[in-house]
Amino acid sequence: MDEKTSLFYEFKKGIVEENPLMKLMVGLCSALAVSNRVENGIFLGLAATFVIFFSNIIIASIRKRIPDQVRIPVFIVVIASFVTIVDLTMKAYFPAVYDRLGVWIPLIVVNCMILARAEGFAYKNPILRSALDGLGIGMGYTLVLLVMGVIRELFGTGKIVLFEKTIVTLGPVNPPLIFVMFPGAFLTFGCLMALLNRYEMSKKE
Amino acid sequence: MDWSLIFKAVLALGGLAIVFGVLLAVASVKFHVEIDPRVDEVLDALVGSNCGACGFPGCLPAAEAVVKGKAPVDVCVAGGKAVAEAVAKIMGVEVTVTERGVAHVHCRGGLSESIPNAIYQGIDSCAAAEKIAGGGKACKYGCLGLGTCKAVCPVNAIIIDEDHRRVVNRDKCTGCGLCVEACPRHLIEIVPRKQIILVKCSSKDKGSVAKKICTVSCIACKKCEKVCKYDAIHVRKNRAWIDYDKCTQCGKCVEVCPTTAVVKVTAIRERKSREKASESTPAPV
Amino acid sequence: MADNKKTAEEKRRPPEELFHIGVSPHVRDRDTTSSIMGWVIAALIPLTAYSIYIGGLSTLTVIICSIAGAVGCEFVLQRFMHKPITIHDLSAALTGLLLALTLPPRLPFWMPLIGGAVAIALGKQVFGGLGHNIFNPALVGRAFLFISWSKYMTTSYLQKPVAWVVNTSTIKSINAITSATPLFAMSEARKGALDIQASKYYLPLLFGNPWGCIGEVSGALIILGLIILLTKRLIDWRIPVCYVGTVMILSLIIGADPVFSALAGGLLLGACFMATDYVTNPMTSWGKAIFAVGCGIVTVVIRFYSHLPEGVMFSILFMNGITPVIDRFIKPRPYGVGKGSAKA
Amino acid sequence: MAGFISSAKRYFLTKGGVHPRQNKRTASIMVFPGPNPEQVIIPLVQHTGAPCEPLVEVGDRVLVGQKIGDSDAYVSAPVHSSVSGEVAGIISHPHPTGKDVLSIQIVSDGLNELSPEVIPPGDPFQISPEEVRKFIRDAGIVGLGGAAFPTHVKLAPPAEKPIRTLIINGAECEPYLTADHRLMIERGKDIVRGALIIKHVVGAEEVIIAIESNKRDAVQRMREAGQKDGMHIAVLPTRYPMGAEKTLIRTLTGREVPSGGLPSDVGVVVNNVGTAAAIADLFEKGAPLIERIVTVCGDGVAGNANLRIKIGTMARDVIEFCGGYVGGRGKLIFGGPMMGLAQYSDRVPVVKGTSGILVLRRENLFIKEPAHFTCIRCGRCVRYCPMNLMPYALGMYADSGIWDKLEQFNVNDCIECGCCAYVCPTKNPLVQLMKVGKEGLAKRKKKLEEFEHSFSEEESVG
Amino acid sequence: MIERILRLGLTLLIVSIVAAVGLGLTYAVTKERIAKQKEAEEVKACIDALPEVKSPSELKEDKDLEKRMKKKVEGVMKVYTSKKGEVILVKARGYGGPINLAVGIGKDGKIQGVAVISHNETPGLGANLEKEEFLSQFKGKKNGDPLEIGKDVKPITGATVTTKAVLTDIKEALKAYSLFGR
Amino acid sequence: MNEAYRYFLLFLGALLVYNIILIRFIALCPFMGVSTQVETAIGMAMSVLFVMTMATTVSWISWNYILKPLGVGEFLYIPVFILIIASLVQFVEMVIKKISQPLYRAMGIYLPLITTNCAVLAAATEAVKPGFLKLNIAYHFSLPEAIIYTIGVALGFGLVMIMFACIRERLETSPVPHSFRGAPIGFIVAALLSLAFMGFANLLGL
Ligand SMILES: Cc1cc2nc3c(=O)[nH]c(=O)nc-3n(C[C@H](O)[C@H](O)[C@H](O)COP(=O)(O)O)c2cc1C
Ligand SMILES: Cc1cc2nc3c(=O)[nH]c(=O)nc-3n(C[C@H](O)[C@H](O)[C@H](O)COP(=O)(O)O)c2cc1C
Ligand SMILES: Cc1cc2nc3c(=O)[nH]c(=O)nc-3n(C[C@H](O)[C@H](O)[C@H](O)COP(=O)(O)O)c2cc1C
Ligand SMILES: Cc1cc2nc3c(=O)[nH]c(=O)nc-3n(C[C@H](O)[C@H](O)[C@H](O)CO)c2cc1C
Ligand code: SF4
Ligand code: SF4
Ligand code: SF4
Ligand code: SF4
Ligand code: FES
Repeated sequence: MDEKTSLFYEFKKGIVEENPLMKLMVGLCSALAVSNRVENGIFLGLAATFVIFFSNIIIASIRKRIPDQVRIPVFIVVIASFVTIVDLTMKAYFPAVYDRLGVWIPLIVVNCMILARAEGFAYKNPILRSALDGLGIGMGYTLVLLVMGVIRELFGTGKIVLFEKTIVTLGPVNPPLIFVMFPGAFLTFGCLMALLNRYEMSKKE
Repeated sequence: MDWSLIFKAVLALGGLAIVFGVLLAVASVKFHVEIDPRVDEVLDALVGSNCGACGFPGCLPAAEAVVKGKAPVDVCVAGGKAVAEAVAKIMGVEVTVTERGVAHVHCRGGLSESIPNAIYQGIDSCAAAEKIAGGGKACKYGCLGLGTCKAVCPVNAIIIDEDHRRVVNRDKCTGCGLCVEACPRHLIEIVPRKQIILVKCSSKDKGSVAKKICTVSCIACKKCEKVCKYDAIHVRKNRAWIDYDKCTQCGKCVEVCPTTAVVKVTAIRERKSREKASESTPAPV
Repeated sequence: MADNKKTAEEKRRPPEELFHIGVSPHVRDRDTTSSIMGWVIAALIPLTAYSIYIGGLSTLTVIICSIAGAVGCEFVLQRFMHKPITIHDLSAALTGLLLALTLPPRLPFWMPLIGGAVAIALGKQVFGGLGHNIFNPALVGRAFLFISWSKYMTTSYLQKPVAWVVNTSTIKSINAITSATPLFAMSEARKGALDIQASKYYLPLLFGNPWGCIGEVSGALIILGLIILLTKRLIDWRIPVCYVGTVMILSLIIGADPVFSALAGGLLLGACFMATDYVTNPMTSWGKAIFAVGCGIVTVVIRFYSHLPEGVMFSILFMNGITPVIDRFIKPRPYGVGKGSAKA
Repeated sequence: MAGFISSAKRYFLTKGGVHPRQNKRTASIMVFPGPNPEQVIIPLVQHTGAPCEPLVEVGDRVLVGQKIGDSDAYVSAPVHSSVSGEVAGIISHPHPTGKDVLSIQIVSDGLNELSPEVIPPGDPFQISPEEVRKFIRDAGIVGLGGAAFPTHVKLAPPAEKPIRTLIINGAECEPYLTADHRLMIERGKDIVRGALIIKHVVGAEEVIIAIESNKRDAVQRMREAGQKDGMHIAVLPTRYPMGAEKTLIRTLTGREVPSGGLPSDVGVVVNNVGTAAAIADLFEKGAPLIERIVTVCGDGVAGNANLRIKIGTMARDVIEFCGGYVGGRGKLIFGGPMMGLAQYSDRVPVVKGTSGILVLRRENLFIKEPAHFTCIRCGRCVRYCPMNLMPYALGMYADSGIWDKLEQFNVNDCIECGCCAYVCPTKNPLVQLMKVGKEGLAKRKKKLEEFEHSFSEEESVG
Repeated sequence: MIERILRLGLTLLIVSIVAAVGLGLTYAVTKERIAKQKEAEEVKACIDALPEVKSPSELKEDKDLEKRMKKKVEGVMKVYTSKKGEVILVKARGYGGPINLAVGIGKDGKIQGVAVISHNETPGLGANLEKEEFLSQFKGKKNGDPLEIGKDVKPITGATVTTKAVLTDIKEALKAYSLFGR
Repeated sequence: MNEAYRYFLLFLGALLVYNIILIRFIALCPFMGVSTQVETAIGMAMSVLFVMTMATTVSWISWNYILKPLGVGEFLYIPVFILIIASLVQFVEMVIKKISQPLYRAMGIYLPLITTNCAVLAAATEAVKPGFLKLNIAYHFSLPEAIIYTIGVALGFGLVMIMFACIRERLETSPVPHSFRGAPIGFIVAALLSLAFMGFANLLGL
């Protein structure tokens, strides 16, 4: 436990060791659904990070006062409030992206990742730690979204478009559309996980 | 600013909250039941592969037993120390990890030392081969080398090479004893971890018979018995037996054994571990 | 020690003098995996040959690339994973051939190549190889191609068939306008956009239909293949019969021409050679029947109520997914268990 | 109501089963007397049940038919000497089951002097069934159909299960074997007499003599022999494993022995034709079971024949008597090719349950079995299993050690007939997996029981 | 016990009130912007569809649709009027969900332009409906013109459903226009 | 549109065409997490059916009789619906625990998971505040319609869960390459299943 108590570890663990998507396997829905574009990944990742960061702080600060029986409803209300704030803000200032992300912004509220952190971490830890944990988890989530986004957008459409500018193109090829469609999301994610498994197995050897 | 809207919002959300708050509160009083939540916690802490090494028929019964105080916190043999610590934490007690022994296979004869009496055709499993006319090995007591023990070991501590010799990786073995139960020839024994001088033969054949079918079998020549100053090694039922309480591990018997049936284990392990195949614990699907 | 070694070595009888031991039964049936796969390939040979005769070089290219993709991928993956190489059991070749038969004849060569490789990699080897896959590998390959490059998959049909076998002038003129498969023409006809009778298509569909996928050239040759498989007792009759039967009955109820429905759109190929794939259909007779009826229902639903021109591929894939459920819940009643054990 | 079913209907009641090549080359050859061995090895276990204790000591002289081993257990059968000579040793010797078994080694003096114990016990119809059973036990008679279950036990069904039908099993569905076939042709009258004795003992209403349709001459002979005694001669479809007790009962009566039950649960007793003949012999001549007909066959042995062989004769002597091995060593099998046991040594003796000695040449063996369960899910095993099981699932779970599943798939109803393995295109050793699975399941169940027991005990204390 | 119940209820209540106030405030702040954004989007589409209109101020939403059209036309959602012509917002069933278009019709009753408001079609297939070369085909069409796939309209390759949905949209718009009492 | 036909379309659309898991990518966490055994999957499916129907009903009522009249729906629906779901789940859990221990053992462990099951919120929101999931059908659900729709969603969830659990059970004995064991092969299967479900796209114009 000793080495793990460092504050930096609280932040870092969310990115690799306890990556919410690859390791804890929570928060999968949105990650798989919107990762067909890098841009979506950036926005959703930031939105989720915002929510998890602030809800972790709030929950950690009131944790001693919440009776056990209503803890889940309380968590949920806190989270839902932040989600609504993001929801309304995005609708107001980034309507185009909001349109594409569609249901996934409101659904952050039930993103397993966020409640799992509230319940599993913030409820049991002080504010600073919870904040760092939230930040780390959010970053880990965003990172995977970006990687998925790059793979899927590049292979599925042959180019990556960020803020209406084409960043990378594969040239005149016929990209396999499957990558930007539903099965492609599962496929890419499964293969990424297998790669990670392989990497860890070889490290263990 | 539209204060009436905010008022309405407070009314709606607050109203619902109070309704549900009271509902839950009343329910929590009315429907209160005592369930020991530690069972689930302990269950989560265990390895969860239902390997049965602990002697219970699965992880849930083991967890129940721990919570009822009928099993020690270190029940989970496959989990080792880390799991024991976690369980101890849940149960709020100190970890008292009992030192477990380590598995030792009482046979040295691989394909090149021990002769076959038939050509075995069938699946690679000692338990299965044993049923088919003894599995094709002339020695009726020796290891069949088809790896039933390896298959049951939850931590992959047993390695079997192409020559059908098996090596127990002492660092991995937790002494759970699953292999002891699995071996159809009853060749495996849990020996004290510190014990490195061991007999590696189980043949009850007379020396003259054993000699003909295996180059490394104990031939009951009693040389070890004579050389041992501590009265720790004896020949009974045509093979040597070591009394681990008396043995000081001086290694004299190893020196005199004409067939290398008594061995110093570390030597073998080093030789073999170099050949270890790529192995890793398969994750449950 | 050296002495001892010698005595045992001397005693070691040469293996010729040892008996074999093994479990009963000591005699075995002659069929092996490769002989079965070989027979299925043989049953497809007439169809394949005829399709090459009609489609010419482009058809041949598709077939060769598809088989090469499948067999090559199997070899590379098994080598890479240090598993025994099993390309000689012909199952990969069969997968490649069946994939080719479900593709349009004028695909660019790289598509069947990728399709074959995907079929084996994604359809078979990730699951652990022969016998472990859940979905029909050839159809996984086809679905991958279909979704990835659906433009090619829906437009690469023969423009000018190389050879003619049946006099099909009326139909020829219709297809010259719509340049599409009979199934498409009929769906237009049902909407009143075209005026054509389904029965006009019977003969071409049976004996020489160049409009469609490679394997759709001749229903009669598929039925010939089916007869070979049935007489060799390689497949259970329930699957082709229940599948085609369900489609015909439902078509009749809906008001479409049942014979046409049975002959058109790769249904025969799917019912005789793809739904019958051992690995991906249920193990029991009842299970097989349920599977086949399910395939039939889904095919009809997709064909007539969605916008995909033909439902065979999706219906078989869907029912492949249901197969483990069927296998788990449909079991034969063992001897002496349940009703039969009551006193007579 | 008679349980007997018309032959047309029988075909519909036949489920599963296979058609291996018959190879019944010895069907038309008369039974010869076997070799007169220099020594015999008589194992003290030749039956299902408790082993016998030796009644003689090293150095004793024994006579033909003398009881040399017996046990106090009910489910057991004594063993008798098959030669006259001197007991040379009581040794652990290889046994056809693959294990070493305590056996009595007798060096023959070549005289074959009959023991005075051997006297006919009198008219079986005049004495009570209990007494008949006692004589049968003393004569060491066990089932000659293969399982060697002590016949006196089988002939004592519990009172609450009245026996309606006695089936005399002359199916002999195994390829190669013709011992029962020859027996029916040569000694039909004895079989009928034996059957009548059994009928008397178990109180059956009807007797069916069941013969596969590939033995027309035997059917003819048995019809002649049994006609006036009112026996039904039933012709069975030729399909392995027609002769297995359970399939036989289903085919002949339409009844199914309940899972885990015995034939007597459906009012049936099944006995092999050889067993019936042995019982007839006992009451005619007083002869205990000291010899049996064995089919020696296969392309690996020079002469193929049916021999009347003394129990305890080593396979090596029998094969030498038949002209020795031909070609390289392949497989030596005790029993038929579908159910028989492969031997690692030809020093194993013929025992009461040995119906055939089969020698297969190496080049004709199928020696490419996979080392682990590999299945292409062709479903043939399911189609051909006469017990309606799902062998592939059993094999899969046995190989992966998932014992709990095996129970759901009824592994214990498997009769190990080998049909599944016979048809399997990937040559899976399914029968071996069934054996492993049954054992694994039993172990697992024992463990669970122990656990439950320990828990409930502690609970009642606390 | 009552105390416990009160405590539970109150905790939840307080948290909810705080949340409700916070959300109410956020809503109040963002409300107008959201409404504007939404309208701006539609208006932008309208301008795309009716190129002669230069600024949003020239457009006016026609609130009295029902009355003006007398008869209901299925897919018509909204109509904006201006001096240069009218923009009709229509909705039809596409492959992956509804397709919303703005169809601009000039005073002469001919289509001036078509703009996509939103759709959910498959990228690479149906999504190609956004392409200029597809949409521009409809310029100059008027009510009663034959609009047949393959003849008058070049379909989107491999996406018949999308093409048909767009055609439906356009036909509805033209039909609605023809019903406007003028 | 004929009333019964509309019900049918709603149901079919929710069940197959817009299958909540494979096409809509909702409720993936329980899909991956609780599908290792068929019994568990069935338990989860039943629990979801029960909770989802209740949640939709209560949400529908509170939306139509509280939030909409007050004009606060636009920004309060998320907290309100999720509060309803969370409280319901916890309430049901407590009741079941009291009433029947065996039922609790069978179902109880899944209940907490359902709170964070996206599907419940998504279905409730969709049924009450339509347009959420972009179905190709005219909206504004009456209460019976909302319930029919929700049952369709829940059964679609159950169907896929059971299929998936059976598949995983079969894969248990397969020599899947090491790096693909566990979750990765699960995702590959999900990919192929969703490929198969794409065949239903646009069924009946949905
Ligand atoms: C433990 C055991 C008990 C048996 N008890 C009886 C019995 O009481 N009555 C009987 O008729 N058969 C009994 N049997 C015999 C079996 O039903 C069966 O006939 C025998 O195992 C040989 O059959 P098979 O050659 O078809 O395998 C028993 C068998 C076993 C293994
Ligand atoms: C697969 C199988 C095949 C058998 N085939 C025969 C056979 O052909 N003839 C026979 O007499 N018994 C055969 N048996 C043994 C019978 O089931 C049954 O045990 C026997 O007929 C009982 O008679 P017994 O006790 O006199 O031996 C077979 C058993 C099995 C399991
Ligand atoms: C994965 C997939 C996505 C599809 N997306 C669309 C689409 O966005 N728009 C469309 O009209 N059809 C779409 N389709 C339908 C097919 O392209 C179908 O071929 C078409 O409806 C009719 O074919 P045709 O265009 O060749 O006549 C899709 C099909 C599949 C399999
Ligand atoms: C009757 C029969 C039909 C088959 N059909 C297919 C098929 O449709 N697609 C395929 O990839 N393999 C097929 N195979 C080959 C084989 O089963 C296939 O490679 C396995 O699915 C791979 O595990 C078939 C084999 C047989 C015997
Ligand atoms: S080697 Fe044996 S005792 Fe050691 S961990 Fe493995 S199974 Fe247990
Ligand atoms: S189980 Fe026993 S016989 Fe088999 S390899 Fe292990 S030690 Fe040897
Ligand atoms: S050995 Fe068992 S499983 Fe196989 S066919 Fe015979 S009864 Fe069925
Ligand atoms: S016969 Fe063999 S390959 Fe076929 S299903 Fe049975 S075990 Fe599998
Ligand atoms: S994020 Fe949707 S269920 Fe977990």
